[in-house]
Amino acid sequence: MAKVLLFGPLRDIAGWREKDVRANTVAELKAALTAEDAALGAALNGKGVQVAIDQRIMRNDTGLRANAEVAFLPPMSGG
Amino acid sequence: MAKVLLFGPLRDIAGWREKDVRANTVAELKAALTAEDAALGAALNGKGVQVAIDQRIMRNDTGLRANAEVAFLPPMSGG
Amino acid sequence: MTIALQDTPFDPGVLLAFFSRGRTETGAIVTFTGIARADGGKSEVLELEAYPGFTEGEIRRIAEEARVRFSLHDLMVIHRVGKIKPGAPIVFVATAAGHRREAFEAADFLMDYLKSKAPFWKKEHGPAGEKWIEPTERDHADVARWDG
Amino acid sequence: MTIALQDTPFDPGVLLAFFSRGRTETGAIVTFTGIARADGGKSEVLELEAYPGFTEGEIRRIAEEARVRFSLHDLMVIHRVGKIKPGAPIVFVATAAGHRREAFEAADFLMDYLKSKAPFWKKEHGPAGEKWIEPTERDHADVARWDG
Repeated sequence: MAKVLLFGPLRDIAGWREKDVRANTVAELKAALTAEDAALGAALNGKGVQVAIDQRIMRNDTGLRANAEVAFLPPMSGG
Repeated sequence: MAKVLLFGPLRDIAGWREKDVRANTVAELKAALTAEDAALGAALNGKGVQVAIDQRIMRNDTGLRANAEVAFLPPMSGG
Repeated sequence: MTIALQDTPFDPGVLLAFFSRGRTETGAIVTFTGIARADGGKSEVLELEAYPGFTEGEIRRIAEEARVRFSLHDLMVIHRVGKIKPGAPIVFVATAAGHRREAFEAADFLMDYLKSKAPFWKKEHGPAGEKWIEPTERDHADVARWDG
Repeated sequence: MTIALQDTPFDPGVLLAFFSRGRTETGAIVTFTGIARADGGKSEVLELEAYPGFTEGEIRRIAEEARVRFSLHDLMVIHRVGKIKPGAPIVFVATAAGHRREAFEAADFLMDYLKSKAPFWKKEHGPAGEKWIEPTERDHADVARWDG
């Protein structure tokens, strides 16, 4: 089980901010979310969306430990 | 009569800060001060010493009104 | 080094008083305060979202880079999150260095990062609804000055 | 626009609190505080002499130039004169502008002027006696950046 966090516009598209999802890799996790909500699935694969696992940006899908925190970060706007 | 003001190192050379001197032009004023104190006279003609009359820097000797304030400003150090 | 997000208003004067107190070995302190312009009452409420922990961590990483690059004695970054009223301060950066050039450049560098690349998501709430904001072209040009 | 010389210590935090209060139409405030470094107790007492009236007038002239050049909303220059203890603030500059680049550049410009060309005469009082100080090469190079 991974804890998924959405930020910025992704949160508005999904209508939620945080959700537990059963997945062993980021790819599995995205597939599960896309099955539920195709618009969210498209947005997660949108330009500039980064993935942080346990608060670290990951370029590759390294697999998820149990209870990993997976955050989808759309392009950051600065403060 | 002009009110003469000395600043920075000039004050230390002269041993005074303010003095009334009888003069109609800056040249006359410098001559009078040089007659009293040759070291001060040399310092007043030193490199970078500017003359302000009534708080305005003057490049030329314009002559002095009665009770003019004549300040000798050695190179400024900044704050 | 102080890096903090906060969801309540702050007074930049109080922060500078705190940052400068007893700092007798520093020659130069520069501060930057960014304010949400009120635009004569026409301005919209700004909402800043951060990723708690991650956002401070990323800011701390850049702050550490600035500390080394500009030989800083100390620095502080305080950033508002949540809904920010027009006219309220959004960000406060302070840098302390031996000489003024380093203090100025470090504050400038930190602000360019914070305004264009820091992990915040920014939304404007107005009468016409809500709108997510991206960095401006000028923000991108500013931050590019520090590369290479 | 506030330009003042003062012969007693000041707290930069109080000045920033004063300068920033109610400033809801300004996007950016930059401050610079210059401190007489204590150098671990080895530092000497600094004495700054000004020409009252003339010195403020010259600073005001440059401040007015900065106001126009950098489209400032407001600015403040507070400068100590007289004997200044090691560790005490010497100068405080604050600039308010619509955007951060103008606020930074104006504060930088004003400080370069104040440190190298402003009408002050500076003396160090130490155990070995007194010494008049002139601007450093770096000060001259800094101020030359703004020409042409």
